Amino acid sequence: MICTALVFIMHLGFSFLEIGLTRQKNTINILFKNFFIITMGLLVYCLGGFNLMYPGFEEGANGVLKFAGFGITAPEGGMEFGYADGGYTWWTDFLFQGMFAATAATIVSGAVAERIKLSSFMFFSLIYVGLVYPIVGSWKWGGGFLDRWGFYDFAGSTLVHSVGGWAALIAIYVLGARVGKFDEQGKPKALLGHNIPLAAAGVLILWLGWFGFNGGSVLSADPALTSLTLVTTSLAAAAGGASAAMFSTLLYKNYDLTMFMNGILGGLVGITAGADQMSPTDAILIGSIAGIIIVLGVALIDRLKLDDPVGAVAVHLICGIWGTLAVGIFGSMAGWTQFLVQLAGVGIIGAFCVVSSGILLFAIKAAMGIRVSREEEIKGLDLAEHGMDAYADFRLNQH
Amino acid sequence: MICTALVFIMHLGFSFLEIGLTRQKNTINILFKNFFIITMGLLVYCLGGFNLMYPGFEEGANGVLKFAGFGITAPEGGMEFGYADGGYTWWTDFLFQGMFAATAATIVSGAVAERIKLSSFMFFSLIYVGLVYPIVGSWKWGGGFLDRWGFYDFAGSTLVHSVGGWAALIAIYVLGARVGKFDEQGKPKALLGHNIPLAAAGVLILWLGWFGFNGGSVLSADPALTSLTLVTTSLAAAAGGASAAMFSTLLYKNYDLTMFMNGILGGLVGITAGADQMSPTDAILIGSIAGIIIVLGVALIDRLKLDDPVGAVAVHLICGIWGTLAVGIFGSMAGWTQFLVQLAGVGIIGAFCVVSSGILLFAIKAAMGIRVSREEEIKGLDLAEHGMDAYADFRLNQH
Amino acid sequence: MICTALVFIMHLGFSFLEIGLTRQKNTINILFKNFFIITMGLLVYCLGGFNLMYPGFEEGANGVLKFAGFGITAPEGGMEFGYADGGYTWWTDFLFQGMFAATAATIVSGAVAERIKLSSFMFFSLIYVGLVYPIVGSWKWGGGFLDRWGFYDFAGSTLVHSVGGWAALIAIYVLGARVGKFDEQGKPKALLGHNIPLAAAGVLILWLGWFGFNGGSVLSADPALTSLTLVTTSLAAAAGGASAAMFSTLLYKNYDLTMFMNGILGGLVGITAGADQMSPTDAILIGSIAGIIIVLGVALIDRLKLDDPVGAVAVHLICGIWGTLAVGIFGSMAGWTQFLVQLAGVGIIGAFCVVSSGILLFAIKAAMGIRVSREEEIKGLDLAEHGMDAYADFRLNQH
Amino acid sequence: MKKVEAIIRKSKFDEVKAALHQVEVNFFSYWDVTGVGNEQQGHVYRGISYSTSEIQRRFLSIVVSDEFLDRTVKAILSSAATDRVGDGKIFISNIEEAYRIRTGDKGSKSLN
Amino acid sequence: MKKVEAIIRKSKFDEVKAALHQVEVNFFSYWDVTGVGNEQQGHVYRGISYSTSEIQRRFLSIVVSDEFLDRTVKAILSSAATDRVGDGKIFISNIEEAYRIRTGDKGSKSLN
Amino acid sequence: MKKVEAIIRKSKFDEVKAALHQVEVNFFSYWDVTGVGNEQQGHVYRGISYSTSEIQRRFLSIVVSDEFLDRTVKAILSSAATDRVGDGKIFISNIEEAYRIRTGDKGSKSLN
Ligand SMILES: Nc1ncnc2c1ncn2[C@@H]1O[C@H](COP(=O)(O)OP(=O)(O)O)[C@@H](O)[C@H]1O
Ligand SMILES: Nc1ncnc2c1ncn2[C@@H]1O[C@H](COP(=O)(O)OP(=O)(O)O)[C@@H](O)[C@H]1O
Ligand SMILES: Nc1ncnc2c1ncn2[C@@H]1O[C@H](COP(=O)(O)OP(=O)(O)O)[C@@H](O)[C@H]1O
Repeated sequence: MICTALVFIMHLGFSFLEIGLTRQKNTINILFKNFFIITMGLLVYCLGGFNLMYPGFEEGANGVLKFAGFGITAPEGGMEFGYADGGYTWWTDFLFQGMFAATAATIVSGAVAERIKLSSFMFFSLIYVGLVYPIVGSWKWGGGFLDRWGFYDFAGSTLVHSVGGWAALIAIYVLGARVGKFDEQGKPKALLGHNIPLAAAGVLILWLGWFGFNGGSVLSADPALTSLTLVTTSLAAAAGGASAAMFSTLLYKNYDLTMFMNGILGGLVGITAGADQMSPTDAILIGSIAGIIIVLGVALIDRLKLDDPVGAVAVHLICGIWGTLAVGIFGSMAGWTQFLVQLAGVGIIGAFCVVSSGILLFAIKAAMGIRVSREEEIKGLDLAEHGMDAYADFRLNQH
Repeated sequence: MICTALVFIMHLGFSFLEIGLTRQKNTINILFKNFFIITMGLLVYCLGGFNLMYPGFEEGANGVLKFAGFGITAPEGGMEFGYADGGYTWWTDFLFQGMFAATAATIVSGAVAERIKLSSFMFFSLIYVGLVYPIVGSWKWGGGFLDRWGFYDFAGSTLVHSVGGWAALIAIYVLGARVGKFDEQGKPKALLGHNIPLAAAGVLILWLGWFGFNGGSVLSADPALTSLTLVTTSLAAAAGGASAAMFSTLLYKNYDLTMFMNGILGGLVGITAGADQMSPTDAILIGSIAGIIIVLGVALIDRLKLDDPVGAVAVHLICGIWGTLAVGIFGSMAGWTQFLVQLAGVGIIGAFCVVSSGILLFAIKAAMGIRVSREEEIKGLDLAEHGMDAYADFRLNQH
Repeated sequence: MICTALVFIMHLGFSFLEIGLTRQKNTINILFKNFFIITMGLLVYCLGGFNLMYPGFEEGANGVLKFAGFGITAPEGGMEFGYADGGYTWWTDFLFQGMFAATAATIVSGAVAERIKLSSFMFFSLIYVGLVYPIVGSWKWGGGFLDRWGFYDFAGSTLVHSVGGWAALIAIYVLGARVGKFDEQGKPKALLGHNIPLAAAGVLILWLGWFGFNGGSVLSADPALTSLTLVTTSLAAAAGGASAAMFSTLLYKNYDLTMFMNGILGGLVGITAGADQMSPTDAILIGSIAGIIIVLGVALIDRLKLDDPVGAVAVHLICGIWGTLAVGIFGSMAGWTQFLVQLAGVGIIGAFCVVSSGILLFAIKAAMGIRVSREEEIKGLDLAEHGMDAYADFRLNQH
Repeated sequence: MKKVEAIIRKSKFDEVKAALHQVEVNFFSYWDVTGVGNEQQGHVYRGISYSTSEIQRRFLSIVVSDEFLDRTVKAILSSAATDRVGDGKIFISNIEEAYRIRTGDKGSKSLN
Repeated sequence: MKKVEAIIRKSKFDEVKAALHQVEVNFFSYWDVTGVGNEQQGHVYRGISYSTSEIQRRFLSIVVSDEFLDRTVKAILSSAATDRVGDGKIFISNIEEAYRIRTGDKGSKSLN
Repeated sequence: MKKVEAIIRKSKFDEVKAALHQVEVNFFSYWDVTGVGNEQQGHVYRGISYSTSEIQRRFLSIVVSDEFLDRTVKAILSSAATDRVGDGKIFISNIEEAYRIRTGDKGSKSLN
């Protein structure tokens, strides 16, 4: 239950991070998107997503798609404490999973910030949270075919973060870069985040939330396992931050706080798949590598002329993949077959996400348009779509 | 215990919300008020309020007023884990209730912001938290007459939120509107909040806190009931936000984030009275209606030429009433008699709060004045009463 | 486990407080320092600090210094729930202690803000967290000689707060005041904090974190004791804030929010040493006195021509000492011998910290320089060391 | 054409604006400045009380045709005064040419 | 020497800057102001919709030698116009002397 | 009367202010502007390093009587210089009339 609260507060973390790393003229818009995701995500997940994700696959079924009906009603016995392995009830489970589901959409939100049309984004995220995410989820956590293959993803490096990350990647490709992100020669320019303290607070809040994310995914109140999980989670985060900070200091001769922050998140995403399988040393290794991946990943995205304001692709997609594969490399499940299973899982889920989000996004683009007009973008979405200022009493610069 | 922490952090949520929706020139003042409420509220409640609220009415007494003495001392056996129904101790209970008490004053604080004299407000809130709130509370949670009638208020839609809301209503009536809120023709004007990201963070933190508010009010660690409560709470919040956002978008042709935020709070207040009695579907219904009430309520307050900067009356009073009545309409207690009992409870408590806060406020107005001078108000309370700027390094506009 | 999360979030509180009470031009620098402390602190503590602190002193050894080897590995049986007195596991313990350790460095960070060289600070805090803190800690919590003498420090008034506070004191002496803090006549001038709402949020978050700090230090899930601890903690905080606010209002004829905030923190630090030994009334007394100490302490530091931007010395050192001594004055352990033991503990630890941090700081000053150039300081460390603005979209004043 | 630059109290801005509208001066620009002058303002921060002569003011820049000059100045003088130290100043200077960007119009017809 | 003061739309700033660089005007200062004029902007806040004629603008102050005046004005006129109400103004006034602080140079050679 | 407009480094403000007080110029207004000029400033953000010629400066506007002009300029020149590119400029222009709002005084007696 507490873990649910912690996962809930991650949404504050994401909002802060996203606001902080973008320009003030789009702040209201970002908050609106995030509020939409939390509220409607929960409602949609309640309406159908949960039953799509945990349909109760029959023995012997292929476990690809099944839907257990609309709405939520506790199964018989679900109200008792001993539901599933014990330690939590059916209701807790729903809420916890609902918060997870919303996370996938939030990841996309960060990547597409400052230029996506609000209505298109809302439509997209409804479908993605209500349909794509639970289908993928059912393959593993719902007991579907990936689960039967032995694919392991403890708390969602792939099932949550990559699922969000793939959609983010496709979305920024479809959308194109923000006005001013690349100059005529295609050289990337810096569009500065406007409130770094909030972004930093977002990172710490996310770290806090991850205690719930990973700790809660133990799905039982086994204190030994839970506490090990918290230790690995924290150490990976610390190692990710430290290595990203050091590596970027070497690379750019500059103490770059934003890399530090992204490194911490990268470490957290990286450990998520195997948080309960790793020793502290493994966790530090996984985190450190994630930190380096982040620094290179952010640069790579720029090189590809993609525009990802908050670094969502590097953090959630690339580190998500890394984390999932790491289960086959480090820790108590390490092994060549496990690695291949992990790779297969990453590939299948990736393909599915790319295809489904691609179709969805192109359809939206064709049907209703996906990007605001150039003029609205320059003016800022807050004024253009909401007629409201985020900081009415402050004198502001405009970029 | 954790719930106490969550309820505590609601005060951060309230502070952020109140700051965010008002102008920067009164920020220090608002923080000072809130710090005052938390600290002195707790001390006053400790001194006498708790014993006034839980006096242990004798069998057969009419249960209207009794006072169990100053200070707090644990009753015999209170230190053991099995106190009351078990699951929490006497100390936890005191702290949890003390945090609640302070909430009632915080609600008023938001409504009267930007114009009330600090000393008058401090005086008012001491009396209100120390006397009025616990007396009302004793009628139901202290086992008084309303409890015996069968009045139901799970976590305080009426006992906390309406009690605060009524005082807020009377206070804004006594105080009058802020300079510039209504033009000569009486048309309301917008006095913009200066830090919407903080306000939004406040809403999410309040939502988090409500997990403690409602979850903790189960007052036992029964996981089934607690988790159901969390689900209904979350769904009502989500539904409230979504319906307020949709309804205001229809009404004003604009994605209004502030209505979204108020809608979430409305949903939360609405579900509070019956969080443990509702099914998820009931919760969604209650929340949705609360969301619509909010949009209309905010407009109504403006129509009445009352000035409520943060929407406290619409959120806490109107939705508090709605939530209390909803116990008689939806969920497992629904029924005509229950509805009448709820109505009676709302009426009696309302009358008592209106009368007592009215007397108190008029007395304060006569004795020491209740509003700062026009000039101080225009200059801002931060400079006038505190000689301090909230954002010393920022260039600011003045409204 | 939850307490670990709460202690973790204290780092957000410290960051907010420190940012809020300093000038915007050093915001990135402060955040970088804090992120560094959290991540590297955890890693260093993991590498060696934990084993230095809990070395398992043999019976009969003098218990001054012992090191149990690098890295962390759970002792046999540590994974079971029943480790130590039960209620928590070895892993939880490590994480919890690691968070504590980082706190000591954070205290220093606040005091030296706005002028220390980043690299020197990083070096200093590594040594301090990795060596000095755990050595001191081992004397009491590790079962060393102070523990055998009967020295009592429940959750670290001395072991955490004073250890940080002494280093802060020495550091601000070595560093000297910020440019502009004292005028030619040596009169202190006010260098205004730039974001009071964040600072206030920091205080509330710290208060929340203290629930974990003190609550978690019960180190067993005994609900009676834990809840008493929470009550004494809250009441002391409330009393500290209230008394500091009242006292400073009397003294300076002004409602000074920053004193209110420091008073709350002073109350919290003061109760930390004996949170489980005090009655509510004792807690209120200890807190009230701490509040007054704060007001006088802050003035004293200014009088001594020392420059402590956030008031770390007054809060953590002076109130830490007060709290430790208070164990011998109030509550269930009060007594003349206990007072003397407390005094001895304070003295020995103080001497050790002063000497070790003095040597360390002078060595750093000689070897690599400890302060940025005057020009960099005026320009702001954000631009000088990080090439980044914290608030790129805002128009800013410069002080 | 003349440029009227007025440095006024922030708290008087609404009144000045209304007075300007009264005399049909509906076009101007303003921003906030820090003024150093006679007025002092007391503050307290963490136990240090100090007073500063740096006070936030609003700076209005109004370009008017010559015949509007007088009434503009009068409107400001009458609406911005509180008779306490710190009411501010008005400065008049000459503008040689003015353009409306939208149309390219020159001269005083570009002013409104 | 002349001072060119241009009040433009914030969203046009990048284009104006490029146009100025084109004609080799590489030295100027700017800040943001609030403009009161013809243009109106709609807003909604907590159920109240309102429109305001106070709109954020960017104020450019460019001191140029006399022979640069014309091309500077032309560059701004052509790059800042959108042909919708609210494009802003350009004002020209005289500068009697200019100094470069670094060197103490006077006159138009101090300008760049 | 003359208007002295000085664009200086923010970090030099305290010294300039002291120098002005020295020569008894105790009345002025200032605000912060962005300057475009020769100086460049390096930055790094999320792995992109860039340098910008847009640097925050402080803009001082001081109206003085003619006999004060010289010493005002000298005070600024001597206190604001660092001899590195980016020290800023001083511009002098003419002020035709000045009013003190509080009293309605005209001319140079209104200046202080
Ligand atoms: N010579 C000047 N040049 C520029 N601004 C000035 C000048 N004199 C006064 N001001 C501005 O006018 C404001 C008010 O001046 P002050 O001396 O405080 O009051 P008063 O004008 O009533 O004597 C100052 O804060 C400053 O902004
Ligand atoms: N006489 C004036 N003095 C100073 N600023 C002016 C003046 N007239 C217009 N402005 C500025 O120019 C901006 C644009 O003017 P506006 O009337 O809205 O559009 P347009 O110039 O296209 O008619 C205004 O917001 C204001 O900032
Ligand atoms: N012609 C001008 N008009 C307005 N402001 C100018 C002008 N020339 C320079 N400035 C201001 O002066 C600042 C310093 O100029 P810069 O060329 O960088 O250094 P320097 O004056 O030492 O050569 C610029 O950032 C700009 O704000």
